[in-house]
Amino acid sequence: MAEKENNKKIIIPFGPQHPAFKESMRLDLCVDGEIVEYADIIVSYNHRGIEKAAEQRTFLQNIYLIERVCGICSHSHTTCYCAAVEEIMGIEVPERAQYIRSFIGELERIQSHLLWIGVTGHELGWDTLLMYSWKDRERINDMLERITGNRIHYAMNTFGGVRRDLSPGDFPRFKEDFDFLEERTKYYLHVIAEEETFLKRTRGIAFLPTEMARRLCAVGPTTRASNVRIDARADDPYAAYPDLDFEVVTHDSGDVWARTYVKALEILQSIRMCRQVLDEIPGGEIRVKAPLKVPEGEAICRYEAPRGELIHYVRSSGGTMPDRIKIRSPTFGNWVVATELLKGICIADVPIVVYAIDPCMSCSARITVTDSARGTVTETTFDALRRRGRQGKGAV
Amino acid sequence: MTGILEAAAYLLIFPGFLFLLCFGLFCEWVDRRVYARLQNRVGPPIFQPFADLIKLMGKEDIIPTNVDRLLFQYMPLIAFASVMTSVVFIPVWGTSAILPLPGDLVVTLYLFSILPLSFFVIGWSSASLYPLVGGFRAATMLFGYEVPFILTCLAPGMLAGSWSVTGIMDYLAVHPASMLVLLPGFAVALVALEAKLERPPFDIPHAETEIVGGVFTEYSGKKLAVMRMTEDIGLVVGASLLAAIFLGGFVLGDQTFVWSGMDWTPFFNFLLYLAKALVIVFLLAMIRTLFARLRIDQMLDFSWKYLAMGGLFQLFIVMVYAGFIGR
Amino acid sequence: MDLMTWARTKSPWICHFNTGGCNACDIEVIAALTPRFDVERFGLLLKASPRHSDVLVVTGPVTLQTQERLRRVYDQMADPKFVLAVGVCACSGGVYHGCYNVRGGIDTTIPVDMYVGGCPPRPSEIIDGVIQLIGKIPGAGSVPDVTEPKGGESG
Amino acid sequence: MMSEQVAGLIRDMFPGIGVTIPRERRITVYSTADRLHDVLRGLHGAGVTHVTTITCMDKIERGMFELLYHLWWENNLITVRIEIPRAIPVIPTITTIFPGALSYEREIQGMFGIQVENIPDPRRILLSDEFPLGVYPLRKDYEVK
Repeated sequence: MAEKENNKKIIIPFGPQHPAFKESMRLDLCVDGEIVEYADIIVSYNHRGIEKAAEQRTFLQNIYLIERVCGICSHSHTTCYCAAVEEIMGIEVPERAQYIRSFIGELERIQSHLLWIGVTGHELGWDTLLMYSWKDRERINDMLERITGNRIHYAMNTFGGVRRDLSPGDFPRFKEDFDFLEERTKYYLHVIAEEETFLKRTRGIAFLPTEMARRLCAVGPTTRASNVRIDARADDPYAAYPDLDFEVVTHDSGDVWARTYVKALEILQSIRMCRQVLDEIPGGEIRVKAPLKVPEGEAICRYEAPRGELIHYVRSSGGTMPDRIKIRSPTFGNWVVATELLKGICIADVPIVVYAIDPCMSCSARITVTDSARGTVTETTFDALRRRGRQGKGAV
Repeated sequence: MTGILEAAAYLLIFPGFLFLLCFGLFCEWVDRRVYARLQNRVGPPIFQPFADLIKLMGKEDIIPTNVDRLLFQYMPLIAFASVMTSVVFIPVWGTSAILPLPGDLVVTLYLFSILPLSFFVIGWSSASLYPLVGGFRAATMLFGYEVPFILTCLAPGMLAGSWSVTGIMDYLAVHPASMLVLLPGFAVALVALEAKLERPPFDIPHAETEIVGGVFTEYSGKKLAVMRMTEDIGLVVGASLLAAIFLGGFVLGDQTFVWSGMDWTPFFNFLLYLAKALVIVFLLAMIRTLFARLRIDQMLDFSWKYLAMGGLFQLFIVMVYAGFIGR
Repeated sequence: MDLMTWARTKSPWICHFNTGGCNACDIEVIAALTPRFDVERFGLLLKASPRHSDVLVVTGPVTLQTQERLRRVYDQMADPKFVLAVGVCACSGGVYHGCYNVRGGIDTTIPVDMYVGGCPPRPSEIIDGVIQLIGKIPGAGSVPDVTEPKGGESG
Repeated sequence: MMSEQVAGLIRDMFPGIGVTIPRERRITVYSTADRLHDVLRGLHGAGVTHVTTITCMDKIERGMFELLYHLWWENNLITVRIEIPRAIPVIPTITTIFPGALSYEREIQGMFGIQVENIPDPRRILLSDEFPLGVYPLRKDYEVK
């Protein structure tokens, strides 16, 4: 791309304090009038150095730390981490614990998708959708609070199984909640498909062709909305997923609307799985004794977090402290995609396009992705403002 | 002497400053409450807008350094004044306003379009990035809703054969049936008013999630209080204007309520006016709840395709009605 | 309690800034706006720009990168301004204490008026934090009485 | 496809390369830094598109950096392992084959100080501007103050 004269464009910074992104991230948009030329996503605000901290704590303490990598998918991180460590230890997790892990994982997916649908409405200036979906989300929070004692950060997982059991007394009440949620999700599906202004703002925006989704290694609902069938629960089943039957939801239109639609359908699949867990959960104890010292070895575990494929690589050199823990979160993979999608759209769509990949900065916390065809950019927002954009109205 | 006192009372007390201030705050409360109730929320208490106003008055008034000082500070007052003066021509009790002029409908429309212009000037003068983009958007939106709004507001004038709001109300009072003819225009005017006051789904210049505070990002303290007040009174004046020229028929003739020697009709007409205005505020709050924010190009597209056509269609009906069926 | 203090206690506008936390507290701050908790009953509004708000709600430990931005956001706010640190990370760095990129709690950078502990604190605890904060407004005297929502915790 | 079939496929693609199957759906390929490029190009030719991530470990006692390239293909997670000496930490970029791997390479460059040849965007990824240059936090010899 020819070297652009920077002063012809305005560079608009979004964030780090910005109502569109609930978390601190900065997005530098080089804008030509209302059209975005290229985007530079800077996420280092959220980097806390968790991997280095994990090397100074014992395996057991790390469960507490790794759960706090991200608020919305905390159970995913601990399940993935515990599965990897259990693989190194070579211990067999009891069947009932596997079912409870999958159950909490699916509940977390439902609340994460409902949260996402709500904030999408908020990004589009439609707070009614936010209020409706978050009101229904409270039902899930109540259910999680009843099982695990907390609305977020459930601390359910430990090496060898789970720490709290599902009491059969609650099952009728849970079933009732699931019926209510299924009916509400169907209502949202109807709203998403019918509401005129929602369609106008999401149809055909940030189209991600299948080929590009594969080439840029997109993950999760973002890539499934572009007809790429990658789902760790189906291809690389873990916990209780081999015994639960569900379909991997894909859609072919690949735009922001399709991602919303895929997420809503995934909620229905999750409800279906939760019902199966409630019907078929086997008896038996929920935890097996695990040694404090982890034998020498390494393991890598894939997990389908609400936002996509999550990888935990754990390596132990035979002590109580890990040698290396590598966390690759789903949003980490989608940042390259977000930058590609941001080209050529107008400012009004930027929040919805970035939010469509459901970024979780605290998960990714790690990367700055920029348009690979361009050199470095010094952020000169104020000077660039002086020699203002295309209208050529002269300096302010 | 008494004339001046009476005029001062009209201007400052009753349909003027004080009344508009209170009715504006009340309308903002109705708007926020309806918006909250439609979202299963409880919504703010009745004194909330008043508390917000007083609190903002007490806050520190920051003027950023490289700001166009004159415009930045006094534009809110200009907008406030322009919105306030247009109430003089709108009848509040009965069918006659305080100062009925032959062409005051046009004057009101002109005064009422200074408000959106002030958004642009504020955005322009507060030399930071987000207000500037907000200002551009306010200006581009101007071309969207201004024409349909004026088209639909002039239709009653053509029907009544007079450009004064009082004249229109007199005509509608005599022929209440002709209000049905004006129904499509009323719908289009409602949507155009929603756009003129920059309320969702047309709040593109204030788009919170895209350009932070939008046009008012740099404002704080008194200036912000005055601008919020201007928006509230704009809502009241807009609602009363539409109530007068589209729903003018709901008015009681004089002397209908004489009770113990006193003529109570103006009082009941005033209550009717309040009811009409609140119905319109309710409808505007409904629009605000039900739709997502449109992009600037979609908004222009929508307003030229549907609103402008609606306005022309309304004019056509009025001509047919006035021409054939006769006044 | 004169009119100005009454107005300040009745309409505390909040502005939210996440300085690198795990977004659990951010979710609970927004959950406080939604129908079940609905802070608009107490006059709280979530404002976009720090200029318009009185209470800066900060979540997450202060990371190296956000320290400067946090100070800048704080300076932009108009007086009288307050700071509410939500979550253990905001109060003291929490679980990330000792990470190489984390400076610690919010009070390492800006003066904090009210701390709300918990990881994450429930929306009702955040609302209680704001109510206690209102009590600290000079002249506000005792904590304003918050009427319980009718019919207890409606579902 | 079963892990054995995929392993067999890789063995005859690159004769004499070490391929083991630690567990079902996991395949480890032992390669060297200079052969890395054509191993990945071969795999790309065979249809691999998804790079999951690149893990790097500091083997300070042996003075080596160990790099693991995790690829996902046909329900199998293929890990290509290479080792480079700690003294000259230089690796070729793979963004020419897998554009999606740009962010992982930049992370390694920032965290371990490994120089990635002709990487499209050399800027430091997630360390903040205030973090001192030339200091690589994930190395074993970096102790947290």
